[in-house]
Amino acid sequence: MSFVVERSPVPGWLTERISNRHLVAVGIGWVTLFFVFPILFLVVESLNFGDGSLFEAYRRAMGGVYVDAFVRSFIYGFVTTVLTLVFAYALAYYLVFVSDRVRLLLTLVVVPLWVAYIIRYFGLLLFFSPTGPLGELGLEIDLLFTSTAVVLGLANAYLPFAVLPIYNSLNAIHHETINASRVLGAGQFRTIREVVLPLSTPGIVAAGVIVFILATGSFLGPAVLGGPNQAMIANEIARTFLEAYNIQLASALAVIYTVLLVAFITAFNAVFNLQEALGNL
Amino acid sequence: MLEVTGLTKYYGELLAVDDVSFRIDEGDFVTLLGPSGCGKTTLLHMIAGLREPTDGQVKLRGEDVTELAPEDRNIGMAFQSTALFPHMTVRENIAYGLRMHGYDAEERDAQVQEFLELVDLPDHGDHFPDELSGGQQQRVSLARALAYEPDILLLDEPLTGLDRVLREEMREWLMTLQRELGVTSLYVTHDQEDALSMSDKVIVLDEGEKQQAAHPETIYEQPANEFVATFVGKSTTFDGTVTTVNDLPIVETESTRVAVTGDHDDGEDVSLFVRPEDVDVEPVSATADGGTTTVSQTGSTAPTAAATAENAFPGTVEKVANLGNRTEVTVTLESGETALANTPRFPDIAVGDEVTVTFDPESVVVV
Amino acid sequence: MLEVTGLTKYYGELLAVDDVSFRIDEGDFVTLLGPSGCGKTTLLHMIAGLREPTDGQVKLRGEDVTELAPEDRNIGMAFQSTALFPHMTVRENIAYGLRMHGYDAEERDAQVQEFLELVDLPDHGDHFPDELSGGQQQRVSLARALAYEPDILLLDEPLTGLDRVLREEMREWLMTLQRELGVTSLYVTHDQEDALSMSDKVIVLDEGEKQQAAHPETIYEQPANEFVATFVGKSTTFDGTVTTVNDLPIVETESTRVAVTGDHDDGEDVSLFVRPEDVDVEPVSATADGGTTTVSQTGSTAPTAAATAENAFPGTVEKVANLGNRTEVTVTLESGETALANTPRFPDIAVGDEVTVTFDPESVVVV
Amino acid sequence: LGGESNTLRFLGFGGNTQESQMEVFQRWADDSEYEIEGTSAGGTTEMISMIQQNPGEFDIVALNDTGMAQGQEEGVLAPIDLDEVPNYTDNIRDGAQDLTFLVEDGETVGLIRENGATGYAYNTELVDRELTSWEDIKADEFEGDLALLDRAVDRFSNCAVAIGADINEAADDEGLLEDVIAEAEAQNANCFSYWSDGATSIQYLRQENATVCEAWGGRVLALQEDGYDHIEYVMPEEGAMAWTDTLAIADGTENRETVHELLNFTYDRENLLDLSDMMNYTIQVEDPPEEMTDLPDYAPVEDLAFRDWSKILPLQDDWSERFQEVKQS
Amino acid sequence: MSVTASIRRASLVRQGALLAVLVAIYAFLLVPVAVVILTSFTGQTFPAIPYDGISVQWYAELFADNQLLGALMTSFVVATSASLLSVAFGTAAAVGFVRAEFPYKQQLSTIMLLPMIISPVITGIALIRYFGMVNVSSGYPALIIGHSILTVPYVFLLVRSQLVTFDEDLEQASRVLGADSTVTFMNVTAPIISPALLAGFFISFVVSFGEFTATQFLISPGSSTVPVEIYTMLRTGLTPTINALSTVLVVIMVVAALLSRYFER
Ligand SMILES: Nc1ncnc2c1ncn2[C@@H]1O[C@H](COP(=O)(O)OP(=O)(O)OP(=O)(O)O)[C@@H](O)[C@H]1O
Ligand SMILES: Nc1ncnc2c1ncn2[C@@H]1O[C@H](COP(=O)(O)OP(=O)(O)OP(=O)(O)O)[C@@H](O)[C@H]1O
Ligand SMILES: [Mg+2]
Ligand SMILES: [Mg+2]
Repeated sequence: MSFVVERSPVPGWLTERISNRHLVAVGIGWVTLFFVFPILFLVVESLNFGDGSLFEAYRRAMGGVYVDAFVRSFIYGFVTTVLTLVFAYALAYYLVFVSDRVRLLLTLVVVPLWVAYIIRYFGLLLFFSPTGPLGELGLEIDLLFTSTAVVLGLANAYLPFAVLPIYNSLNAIHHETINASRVLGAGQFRTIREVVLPLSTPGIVAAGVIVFILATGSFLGPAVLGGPNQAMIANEIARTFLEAYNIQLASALAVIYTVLLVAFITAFNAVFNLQEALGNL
Repeated sequence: MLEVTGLTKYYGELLAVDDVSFRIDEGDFVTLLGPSGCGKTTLLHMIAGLREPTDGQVKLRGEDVTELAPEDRNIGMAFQSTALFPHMTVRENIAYGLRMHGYDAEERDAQVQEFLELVDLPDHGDHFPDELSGGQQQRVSLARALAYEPDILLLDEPLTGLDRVLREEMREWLMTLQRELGVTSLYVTHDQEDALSMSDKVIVLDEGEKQQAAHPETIYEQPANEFVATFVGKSTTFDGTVTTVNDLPIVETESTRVAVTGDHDDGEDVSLFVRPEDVDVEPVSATADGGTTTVSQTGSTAPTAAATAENAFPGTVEKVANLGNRTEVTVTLESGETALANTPRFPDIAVGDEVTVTFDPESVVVV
Repeated sequence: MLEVTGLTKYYGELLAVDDVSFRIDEGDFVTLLGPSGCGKTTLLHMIAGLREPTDGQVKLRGEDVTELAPEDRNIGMAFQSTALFPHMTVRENIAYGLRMHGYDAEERDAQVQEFLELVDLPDHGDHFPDELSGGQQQRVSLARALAYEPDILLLDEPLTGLDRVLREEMREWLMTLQRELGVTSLYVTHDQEDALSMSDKVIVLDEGEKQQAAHPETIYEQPANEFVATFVGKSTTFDGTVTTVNDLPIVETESTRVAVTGDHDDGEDVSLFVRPEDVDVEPVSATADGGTTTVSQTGSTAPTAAATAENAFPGTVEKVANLGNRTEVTVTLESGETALANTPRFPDIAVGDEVTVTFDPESVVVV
Repeated sequence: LGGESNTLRFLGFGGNTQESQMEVFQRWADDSEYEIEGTSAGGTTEMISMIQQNPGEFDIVALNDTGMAQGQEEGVLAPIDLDEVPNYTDNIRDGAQDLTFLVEDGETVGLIRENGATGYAYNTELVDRELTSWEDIKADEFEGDLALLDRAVDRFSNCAVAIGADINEAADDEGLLEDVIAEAEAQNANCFSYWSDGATSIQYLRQENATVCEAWGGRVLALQEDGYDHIEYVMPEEGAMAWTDTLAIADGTENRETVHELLNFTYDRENLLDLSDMMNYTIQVEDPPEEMTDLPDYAPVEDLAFRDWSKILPLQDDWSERFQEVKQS
Repeated sequence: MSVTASIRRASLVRQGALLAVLVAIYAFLLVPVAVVILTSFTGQTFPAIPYDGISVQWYAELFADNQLLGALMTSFVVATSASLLSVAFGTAAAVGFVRAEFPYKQQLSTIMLLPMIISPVITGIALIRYFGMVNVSSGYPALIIGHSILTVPYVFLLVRSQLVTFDEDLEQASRVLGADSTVTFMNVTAPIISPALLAGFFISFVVSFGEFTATQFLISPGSSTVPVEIYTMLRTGLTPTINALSTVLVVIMVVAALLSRYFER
């Protein structure tokens, strides 16, 4: 028995006045008030109103370690995204086209989300440590505290976020188009390449963007699994704020990072229709 | 060309296709007709290799292909949903099968252009499917299925979902195309007009079983059983037992008698079917001897009409449906049966009128 | 009951409904007929209050409701898509309108049960819509639209998408229901059979403009213009100029002459329409004086048939479509026109046959 | 949300030191109408930020020397009236009471609690010789098996010690600083990871990620007590950087008097000895008992060089960045 | 789930290969969870694989650890309230953006996605400094607002994509049946897009529940969340209570997911 409301809790005169544009204003207003404004203030804070150049902090942010961290973040972000997409695609493909136990398998995909990131990273750390299960079995795996470890860790953490959009977009593919491809003479792999893959691009793009954003901005992954050479931009921002106590520099780094990311995504948007793709989440 | 033997498919417990066998000769257009859920798509998919038969065999050009993957069968198929690839242009859609069949770029372009013209869409090659109307999409789907010159074309209700006008147009167009190319075709539909108007042979399917396979005229005029008689075209139906009166065959129903023709064994239980277009309706007041019914056949009194050449029954008009070119009149006979008659358009008959329903014994189908 | 005056709707630049006025009397069943995209849904939505008219007025029971929200108009509406609430059972769907109209629980239950029985689904109250067949869903949709006893029932192509058999069944059922309840109804369709068979009055719409509003028979027999004549039923068409020969009206086309009836001014440019069911086709070899064509009217030679009571034209059979109860024969006349004729089923006519096409001057519609 | 009037809120680092401290506080609370609620934060900056964001919410805080210096700069600390804490002046050695970061403009703002030194520890099962010096950790055999502390000032302090220099001098002497940094780079060569919290150093040792790991003595003691007695703590012969934890009063407290009372109770000798025992660290009491002098990093205040935060704090930003470069060298 | 037969017909070898790849990916994905569950049964005082015998002492500790349970409570309260806010604002915005036509619509909708694009470190720092300025106190108000900002893009995206396929006839039917627009939303729109609302709520909930980076700046005494608590414990050493807690949450989640099938119609 579904629950049915008979009388409006909103007075009629108000109902008549609320238009869809007002709803847009409500949503945008909320985000503006508690996000856009704070970020704008941060931009102001990143400027130097004391001695020296207004852009003092920016000049410093262009220096060695920070550029390294920026480059590293985007490279790790990119590699993680590719790796995650490959894993997520194989998984989602299996769920949509082969498995009979979709619900259970989907649940398993989201289960890790209930365990705090840090705990999961520690799990990986322990797993690959000499005293971990692999070490006990006599397997020497020299993986930890390398770039590989960081990327694998990030891929592990963000895999669930990639599976869901890809799963949705694969699920939306009309099975008849796959049948059509087979009848037209394409084998199974050819069909995947020519039909399934292109038709699931919205999901892939959505997953890719989300993972890229999350991975590029990672803090805990490199902190737990990386060595001295694996600091990413979030670690640098945290360090300048928490250790060096330099809010101006932290803000400048944050602003640069955001601008780079938005620019990157905008460029990407020019190639794929992101708005549409993100709808697949 | 195509030979199907003992094809059977179980979905778990459900028997979707039950031991179906038939053959299609080179160049023929054969229709598989049956109600929704009778197993048509399943059958077609087994022929295409998209589903594995539980039992039975599919032969193409004499070769057993039952175990072959769909891509190795050289079959063309048009889907009810069109199943055009939404991410490819019309041209790319048509070229797809050609690429998979190893045509080189030049042949491909030529073939695509030829088929674009054949389906009357020479300027639509660079459109995407969602920019075309339903009928245009169906034509592209056909071009795609035919471009690589498959051995046989399978069509799964390609016209369902189109509106009446478009449907009739597409039907004509499809027939023309098929005759032009001479491609062997198996057409699946639940629409009897499609089946009767297009095919060399109609195979009627019900609940997974083949009911009859014959020329459209035979299907309509000599249905093999009650299912075929009622599913293909409307009918007035009587059930009864054959007796012979005055050397003429008569079927005695619970409450009346119907004159029929042909050789029938006395005592045989039969069903009778009369097509509405073979049935005439006349207002009682218009008959020569005004007053009440011309012929009374209530109860089990001796039939007076049985010996005459024509069956005539009194009744009351139940419904009058003007369908434009004709009017369908439903009459409840005094004997209890419901008779259907087609009259010329907008007749002077209204619901509640007392009428006489007549039909020729020749037009009665005895099953 | 319902009165629509000068209703107009622009979508940006596009004029979707152009100054349409009509009225519907209490208890009538009126059909709005027109091709896809002609503005039927737009018109209906303006009547229901779901879209705001650019101009014009809607009156219900004499009261101007143009400015009223849809929920305040007491209208019942059945949607083409059924628009049943998928998360509610059949019972809850039907009860929804009753709740919103303030029926109390007891009345509601009684009313729901009554309408479930009325639409012949007494045992389906606890099913969800997706557990019902298409026809059953349509009936629930109707029950939902009627249960709270609206002043008027609007139906937007409720039968589109159903297959032929189901559609005919639903059509009968809908008429019975409407007569039983006596509810004023406005029915939108692009199907001429729907319109002709069900309505007290048909309003034909094209490109947003009202073309004709009349009884079905008038629409079919005396179409107001060419659009109505060709959209409502098929026709053989001739264009020409009226002349009078032997006191009888004749229409002279580019290459032939057609005898007509009625009063027409000489020199008037007219279009002629003949329904296929009024046209007869006979094989030339079967006519009394065997050999070639009976009547020759090629070029601009003087017509020999014009003075006779019957129009007869020689031609070649182009297409033969067996539609079960009848066969549609397309003939290309020697004079160039294409004639359509219905013959009894499975005639002895094949494509390419030389035939004579005849029709009565009485059956020619002059517009 | 606001603290009820008879609750004292204590903000600390959490973990063992916090638990030990709370136990002593609890002894006092048991005899008063007050309750003590402990909160912990992730780091110095977080703690200071929490005091700033929640004015009046905290009464007493435990900060390390860096935190004290930073806290003074941010103005989150209230002066302490030593007259109200006689136990402190009585029981803590004089030399430990006026360290630079405990005093602001002549007024005491922090009371020294425990202190220790950051030496290193190693896994004796994996190393077959005894390690005694900062030089030893640079041996090639430890490449990729060494973990160091991830805090610029601390790291540079130890490197200064390693080359026999004073970090406070390096603050003024660019040439000396370069030498210190060169040493940091030399040590970095073997380092696979820098840890930023004591737990991680222990985790590295335990999980054998690290063979040698810069570490805090108390932590290593606790690890040994857990059965890892093959982990050996080394107080390098060159010495090691000293760190200090202090107690301070949060600015804005409404319980000034009571807090003083609580502090006085804490600095009762018995309580101090218990604290030291629980924490495994030195507390600079007069006449330290033997258990304390036996601690691996025990040293009387006279032997320790404390950092001059008035010099170092302004350099922290720069050093942090230099250290970042060291890591990437 | 219907299965495309053409894929089913792949050779057994291929199926086997696919299965192997799949098992490997799942193993990779679940390694951390498996380690966490295993280590929760250790007899040691720190997370370690219990090679020699299991112990449930940490579960006992967990239920006695008021600080952690308090943080768990905070996490739940914050995640629930923030998710509700996100669902409300995200849905309002999604409905508006799908239904209304106005200039620069596409560009404006990017604003709704910004919180997802900008790193939470930045969001955290920006928010806490802003909250200081506008007098939003840290703790629950800051946490709830902050988390709802961080999660609103997910709801917005999910609801919007569902609304695009929503059949507006249903709303129109409801209007004609006599319900005004608010009642229609509650009776028809909301229940039908409820999968998206639920998914949005779920994603918001887990994101909020696991958020540490921005959260560390927003907490106040007495309103620490589980990840922050964990991070604080990090300095001094994690005890396996955290692993016990994680295990409990995982089990609750799996059981709930499997049970929910029985409550569906
Ligand atoms: N994959 C499947 N699993 C189980 N049952 C199925 C499957 N596909 C079809 N069926 C069942 O098999 C029977 C035949 O289905 P099929 O699709 O072949 O019918 P159809 O004649 O094509 O019907 P329609 O005209 O509606 O397309 C139906 O009862 C259907 O429900
Ligand atoms: N919301 C809209 N915005 C712009 N144009 C519209 C809109 N709705 C309909 N139209 C256009 O208005 C015209 C009339 O549309 P309408 O839906 O009323 O036609 P219809 O007669 O109901 O067609 P159909 O039989 O296909 O349902 C069409 O050209 C259509 O494209
Ligand atoms: Mg089918
Ligand atoms: Mg419409």
